[in-house]
Amino acid sequence: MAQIFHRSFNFISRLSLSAVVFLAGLALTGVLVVARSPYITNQRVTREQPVQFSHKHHVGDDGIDCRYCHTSVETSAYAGIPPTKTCMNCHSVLFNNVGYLEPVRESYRTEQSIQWVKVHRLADYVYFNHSIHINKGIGCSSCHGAVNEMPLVFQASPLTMQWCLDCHRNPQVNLRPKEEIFDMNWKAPANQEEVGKKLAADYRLRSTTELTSCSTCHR
Amino acid sequence: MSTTPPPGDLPEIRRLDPVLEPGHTYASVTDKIAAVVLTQPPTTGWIVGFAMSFIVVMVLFISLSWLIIKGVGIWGINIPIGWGFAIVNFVWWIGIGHAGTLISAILFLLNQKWRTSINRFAEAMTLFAVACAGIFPLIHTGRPWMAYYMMPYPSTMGIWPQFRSPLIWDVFAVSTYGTVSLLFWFVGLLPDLATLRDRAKNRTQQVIYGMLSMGWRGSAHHWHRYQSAYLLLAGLATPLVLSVHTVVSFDFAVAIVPGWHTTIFPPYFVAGAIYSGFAMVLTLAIPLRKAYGLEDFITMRHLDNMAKVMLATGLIVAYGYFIEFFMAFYSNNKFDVFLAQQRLHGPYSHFYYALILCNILTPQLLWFEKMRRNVAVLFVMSLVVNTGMWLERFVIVVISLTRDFMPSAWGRYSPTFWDYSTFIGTIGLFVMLIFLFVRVLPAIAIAEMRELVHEQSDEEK
Amino acid sequence: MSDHANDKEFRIVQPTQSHQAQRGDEYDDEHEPEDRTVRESKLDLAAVREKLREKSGKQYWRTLEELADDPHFTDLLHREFPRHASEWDEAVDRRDFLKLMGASLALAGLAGCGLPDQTHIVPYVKQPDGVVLGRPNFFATAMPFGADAVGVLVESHEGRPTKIEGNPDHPSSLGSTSAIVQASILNLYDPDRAQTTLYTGEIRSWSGFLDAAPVMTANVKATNGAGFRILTGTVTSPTLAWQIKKLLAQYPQAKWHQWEPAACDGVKEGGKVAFGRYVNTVYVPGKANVILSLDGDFLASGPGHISYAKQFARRRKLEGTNDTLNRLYVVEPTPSVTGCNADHRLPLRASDMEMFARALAGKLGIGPAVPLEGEAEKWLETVAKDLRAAPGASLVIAGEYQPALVHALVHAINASLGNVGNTLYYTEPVEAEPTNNLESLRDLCADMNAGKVELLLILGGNPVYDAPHDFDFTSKLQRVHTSIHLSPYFDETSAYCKWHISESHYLETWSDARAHDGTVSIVQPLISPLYYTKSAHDMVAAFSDKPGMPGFEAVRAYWTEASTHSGTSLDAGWRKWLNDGVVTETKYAPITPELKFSVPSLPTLKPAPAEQVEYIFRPDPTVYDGRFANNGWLQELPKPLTKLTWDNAALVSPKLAHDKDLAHKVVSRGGEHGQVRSTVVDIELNGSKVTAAAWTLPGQAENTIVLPLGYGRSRAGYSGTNKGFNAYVVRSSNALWTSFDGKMTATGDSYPLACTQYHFNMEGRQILSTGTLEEYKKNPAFAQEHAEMPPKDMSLYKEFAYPGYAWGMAIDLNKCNGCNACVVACQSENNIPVVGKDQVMRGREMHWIRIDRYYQAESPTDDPASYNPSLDNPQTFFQPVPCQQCENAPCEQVCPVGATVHSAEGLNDMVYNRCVGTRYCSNNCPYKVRRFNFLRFQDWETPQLKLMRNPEVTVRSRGVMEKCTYCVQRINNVRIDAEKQNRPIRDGEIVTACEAACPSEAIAFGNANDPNSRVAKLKKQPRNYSILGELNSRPRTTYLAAVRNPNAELEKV
Amino acid sequence: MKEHRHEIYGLMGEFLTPEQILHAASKARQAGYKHISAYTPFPVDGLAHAIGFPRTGVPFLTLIGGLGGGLTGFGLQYWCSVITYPLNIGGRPLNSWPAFIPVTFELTILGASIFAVIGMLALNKLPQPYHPVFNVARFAHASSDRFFLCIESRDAKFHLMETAKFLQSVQAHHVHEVSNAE
Repeated sequence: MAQIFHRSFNFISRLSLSAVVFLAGLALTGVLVVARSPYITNQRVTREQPVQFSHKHHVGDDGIDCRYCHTSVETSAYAGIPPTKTCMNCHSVLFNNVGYLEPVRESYRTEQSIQWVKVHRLADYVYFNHSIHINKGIGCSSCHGAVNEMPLVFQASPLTMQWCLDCHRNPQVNLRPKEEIFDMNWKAPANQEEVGKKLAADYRLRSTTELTSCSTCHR
Repeated sequence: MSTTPPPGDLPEIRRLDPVLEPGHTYASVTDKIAAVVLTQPPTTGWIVGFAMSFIVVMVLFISLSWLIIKGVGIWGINIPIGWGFAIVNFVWWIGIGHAGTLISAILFLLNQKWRTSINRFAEAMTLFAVACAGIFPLIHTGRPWMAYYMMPYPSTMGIWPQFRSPLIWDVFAVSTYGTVSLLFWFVGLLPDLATLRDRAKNRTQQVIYGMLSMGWRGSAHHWHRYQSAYLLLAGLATPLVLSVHTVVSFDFAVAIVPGWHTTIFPPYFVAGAIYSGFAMVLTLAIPLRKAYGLEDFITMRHLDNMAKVMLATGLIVAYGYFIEFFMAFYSNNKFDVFLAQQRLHGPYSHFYYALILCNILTPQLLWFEKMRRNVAVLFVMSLVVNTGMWLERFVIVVISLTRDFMPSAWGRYSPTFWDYSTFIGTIGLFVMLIFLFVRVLPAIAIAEMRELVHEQSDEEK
Repeated sequence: MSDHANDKEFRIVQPTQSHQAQRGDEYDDEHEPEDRTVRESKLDLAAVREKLREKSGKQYWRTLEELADDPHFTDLLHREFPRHASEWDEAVDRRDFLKLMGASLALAGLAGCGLPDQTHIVPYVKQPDGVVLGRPNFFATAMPFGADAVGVLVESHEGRPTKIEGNPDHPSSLGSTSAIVQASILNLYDPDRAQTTLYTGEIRSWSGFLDAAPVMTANVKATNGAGFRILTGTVTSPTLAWQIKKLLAQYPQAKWHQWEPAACDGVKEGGKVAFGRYVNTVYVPGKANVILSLDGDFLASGPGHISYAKQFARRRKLEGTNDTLNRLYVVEPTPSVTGCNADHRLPLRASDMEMFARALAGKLGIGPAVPLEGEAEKWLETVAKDLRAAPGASLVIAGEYQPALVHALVHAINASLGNVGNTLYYTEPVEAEPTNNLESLRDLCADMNAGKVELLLILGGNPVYDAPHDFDFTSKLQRVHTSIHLSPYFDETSAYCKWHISESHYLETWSDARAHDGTVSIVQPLISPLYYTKSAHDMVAAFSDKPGMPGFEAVRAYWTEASTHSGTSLDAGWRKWLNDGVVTETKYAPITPELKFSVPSLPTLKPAPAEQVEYIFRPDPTVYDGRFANNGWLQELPKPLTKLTWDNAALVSPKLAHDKDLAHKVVSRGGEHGQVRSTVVDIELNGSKVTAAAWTLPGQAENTIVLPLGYGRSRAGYSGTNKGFNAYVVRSSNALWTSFDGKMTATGDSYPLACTQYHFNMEGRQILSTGTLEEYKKNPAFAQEHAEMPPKDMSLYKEFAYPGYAWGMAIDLNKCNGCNACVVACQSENNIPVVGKDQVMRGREMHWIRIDRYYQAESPTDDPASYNPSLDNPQTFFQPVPCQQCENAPCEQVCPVGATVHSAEGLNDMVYNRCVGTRYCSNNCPYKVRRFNFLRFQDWETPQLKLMRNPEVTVRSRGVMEKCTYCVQRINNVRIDAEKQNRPIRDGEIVTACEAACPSEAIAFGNANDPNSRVAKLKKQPRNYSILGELNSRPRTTYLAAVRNPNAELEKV
Repeated sequence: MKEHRHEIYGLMGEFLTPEQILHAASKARQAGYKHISAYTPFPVDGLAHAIGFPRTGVPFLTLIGGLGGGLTGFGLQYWCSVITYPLNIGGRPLNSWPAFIPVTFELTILGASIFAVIGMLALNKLPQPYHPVFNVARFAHASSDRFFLCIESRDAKFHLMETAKFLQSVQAHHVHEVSNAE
């Protein structure tokens, strides 16, 4: 019989076989990597807002406290997005005729809400409560990042379940004293580990088993 | 492998039909089997059969699409009967698969010559049965598109499967079983693929079989490693095949439902699996040898032996049924006793009696050589047993769930159109795959047949 | 209401749909305030409905094409407002229909599935005071119902009322609610409600009506209002009565009629006979040691039943062996919730009740002796003895539907027993204008017939559907020149009226209402009307000198007047009234009317025809007189005794069923837990005929057939239309409640009924344990006798420790009376979908808590239809079964993905988003409390229903398992608050929905680790046991055995 | 005649029966040939021994695969349910090792089988669709009814004529020259 294949096929066939295996593995890892990448978690994405509100200006420069606008952050599951009225408290006198604030004034006139675009979008089926985190020593910037330096707010943390669990498993790395909760420039001290442990005790944090029970976040 | 039988058996062997009709040479067996694939044009019978099975596969396709659109609610399942046809079919198909592995692995280890001419398509049958079975665990879930949650992979949620659940064991057992069967099959095919490659007339055939055979040359080195690999695979497949149906039986035995929670399940599930498996091999072998004139290779000896295996496993199954009852009354557990009574008098008792008829009473005919050697009877019998084994799974799954702990929650189950269409659809898939198989691959292991010829000639010396 | 939007005083807030997106349940895609959407699209909708009204049945394809180019309609679809697709063809499932639409009209994304890349946050413009986003507010109001009003606290999320709780300060609630009150919130959001003003089917504006009103009254003004008629239901609202009276003052000749099909004239007339005047009787069952109820279902229906149930249950409390129980005797024709909780129950035809009352009077020596035959005599003997033994501490109650004489007799009996002032007292009537409804309607019909009625104002009610058939109300109504109907739905009556005004829900209006003891509550709105709807106050005002006066001002005006009478200023009390939910010092003072008759002076008894089959009419336990027919929750709520859903059936006794060979056939799709086919019978009665499905009901009086009212509606809406049979068809004015000379013939065909529990006996398993007081005193731990609980150390495994909280529940079967309140409360709290009759028949209903009903009968069979004497009057028990939250949960171990796992506090968590739906957990659950979304049961299209959902609870999607979570959302919220204050959770701080609703305080939830918690105490009791304990699943939900207090003398019989 | 070596792969004798090739193979060994290979349509007992073939490495690889699979199996389960996210499942202990046996077992089998097959192929240098012996037209019969003994040209003792003679001397039915060229 004559040869069916050229000599080179010995190499080609072996190569292609190993390639298939290799690529399959690569694809799989690829998927897993991408799933964690900012591309999927929407980190660092700024959104087009009806009013180009700058946290950098209000928080960083003017030094307005978070709670001035996000009033219910200590008491409720929601931090709360300020009603137009809150804006008007100042902007009825300050910059009360600049064009880019027109949407605010219009909203106030027409009683039509401003429709802000959501930036932090928690995964479905999870019930997050701001107040308990604030009350148990988790500062704003631990999750939201340095909002005081964001002209337009973006999502700083991945907000994946794994990310939540990391903190619920050893919260001490993020715990702060009460008075520093709203400090946007808070940096963990060198001895955070033991400070955290102590704070955890003071705050009477629940055990890891309790904090990682499904019904702690899911209902 | 020495073939000269111990003197004591000699007359015995003589009296039996040969496993290969005399007068065959290496060339003749090769020609005859390879011809089916290479030269013979598809018969009208094949075309019609294939077309019909293809239509049935379309039915399966439609059923599955509708299932995805609407949800499992289109089936007859409810609370308390959370599992219906889907699981019944799953267990049934998986069971059927087992005969293939048994023939190719266990009989190989036991050095049973007669396995040679049937192991190839028995293994094919295994693969296709597993393929059909594999569909069900996936689609019976409420959210099949989430089924990957059952795989252990590093998700961004940081959660993992729950390894105490028999369903996870299933995932691993069935996928392992599928993979190993495939490997085993392929290894067995290698030399024959080479044969086809060498005998192929046109270029396409040459290339395809050439690629598949990976340049097998049948050199002494090849054969040497080949044999040790094959032996090892056989050795591995044997415990595997037993474990698979054991695990499947755990789906029930591990649960606390009366009628499920019993230790007899693993052995009698395995026996039942082999039982139904051999029935299915017969169902396939009998028409096959007729259609392609392979009576010389699949001789009465084969049918006879398979019939005997059926009889034996059938009796084990019967014992299983008996023990179930015995244990119920012996333990005097009120739930088990009640369930036992329900099987006899409950709303589904007719299923139970039908099961006894198919699986225990009818096979007793196999005690008679006359029956074992009557091809028609064997064929019918194989069908009966297959039905019986399906009923057995129905009885286990449904009756137990209709009558469990809380009388206030008792209910009943009746399959809907979609239950049936899905089931029949998988049968269609199975048949279609078999049809394809006999056209493109040698239905009998040629190389092993040549060995057989060689040994026969030795015997004659 | 918007005019009060920012009024501090009332703290009523604009409903808006903000901030839900964060929740991650199904609220994601809504950007705009929902009520606005609804308001805009309403007109189009109504128009389309009009268009479609004549297009019926299967021709919807044609309809579709016609509609496709109808601007209204496309407009409508783009608003994602397709709910009314259902109206087109009942046969087509709503969502299937949508799929067709999506395909044929290529309106992709209509169902709004998938997550949009951008979601919005829509803050308030001016945030109302008292609203903290994410924290619900509670407002006190009251639900007017018949001659009663139940005070409620309504949970409101950002202005959307989502859940109703009882008001502890309100006498008719005492903190609890009934199934109907719980379900009433669904009516508010019902998309089938009438949404605008119609004139002969044409859309009109309210102002249009206001302009038309003077024209209508023009002629009647001339005749001083002759020809002006007002027809209302029972009115307990002082304001409304005051308004009507003022109106009548303007039109001296005008008349005010009242008609409610289930109004109990007998009660009122009984007072007339006994005292010569209308009185209102208030019971104090809490003080009674011996109670005899003559066909009275005081635990589960009628004014004040919630508070009665509570008082009664408190007398069934059993903590030690020296505790005593009260004793309840019930004589009744058909098993009622009350009857099934009796210590002794005597089935007796309703029409023999008078004889029984007379006999009792005889035995008590205040009347001639009347002999009873057989068992009854002995029974009576003992009861009389028992009653006499407890002077002043006994109580005899006559059923609402019993005739005047029985009530009169009972008044006399109670007087002779010295119970008046102790276990019951009399007050002024609760009704603003007590009237004999039947006579009142008779007059109206006569006048209408005589053509004397020009202008008829029907405020609520549905007479065309529920008037006695011999009145032939319909044809007479057509003789009225101008008829105006105010009702929440465009119903049977609306179809015959010139004007239809859509009526506001009580959660949308200002009003007031009187409770069973006279206490008044101000009804305040929680949400601005979802549609263009009006209240009765607006209607009356429309014809008064102040047309267009809003209900709020009417209420204010009345109470200003009232308080100036009492010399106080309104504003002093007003805020307190709104806050407390009751108007102070409006509770009626007891009056002591003296008996104006003596028993002997009564006309001699006309005994009811013996041995004749008696037909009796009763309001349905769930849809009542038909007004709740379109309430999916109530339709799907298994009726306490029959466990039927979505249908009523003619109830017959086992004996009668046997004689007439009426059969039941359990159908294998669904089976005992789902579908039963029963014989269809023709019932000829009072010269009319109706076809009904017959149902055998153990414990029913042998010769009684019950025809439940409220079904067979022809214009109820998607859920209510054409369900069951209409008993009003055979109800005539001369036999409102009981009737003879009927004929029941089996037609030969059978009808499928959705029955959630057909199998009634326990097969001797350790499920529900019961005993008598004697047995209990002998052996308090009798419940644990047969429970082979394996000792903890028997396990190979080391037990998990629960150092923190260990949530547990204890259900006292001695108190549970099977009233179903918990079932609906759970449904409302946990966003549990309604699945419809077909799915219930397949055994797929979704209730997280079910109430099992067991008969203690030596029946060899599990089929009530196959006759067996022990079923003539079996002992009946109820057992609520939520998830048992097992510590060794069988379900968890078999879940392949860990979708159901244990929390550190011992909760059996169900993680919906992890569930792949293998249903293995349900198979392995011994209690079968898990529920599976076999199809997409949740309605994701209808915006109104989105408004109603509890944002604290995930809305489950298709293919997911679900079950009772111990209201984990409530646990978490309370825990979070407690943790913020660095304190442990107090006992009773967490109240599950079922516990909160339960009128008889049968359910207790709490921390089993805390020895002082109620639940721990209860679990310590010897009566405590767990279902199927031998399985070693170690349920956290345990039960306290039911103990009955039978009379030894009767036991002997 | 060294010059032949690069274009001639070797000489191949064709035989009719297994016995013949066995006999020829042993003779070739005795004649001192080292680089011999035999091609048969089915495994012939002792042939590998006759041409002096060392023991196969397949069983060892299989063992490795089996152990690897098993350890991965149990390790995975233990890590998932005890270390990374310990959860209370129906009161069962975190390390419910009896429940972990099935998966461990299955993965053992899986690992072993895969290694056995891959190992066999790899050691046989498969896939190898091209091989000089295929240049011989009659070689097609090697997969049906003929037995071939090939003496390779790289053998020190290889000599075109001598070797051809030798093959005929052992009753080769035919002797073919196996060219190295395409």
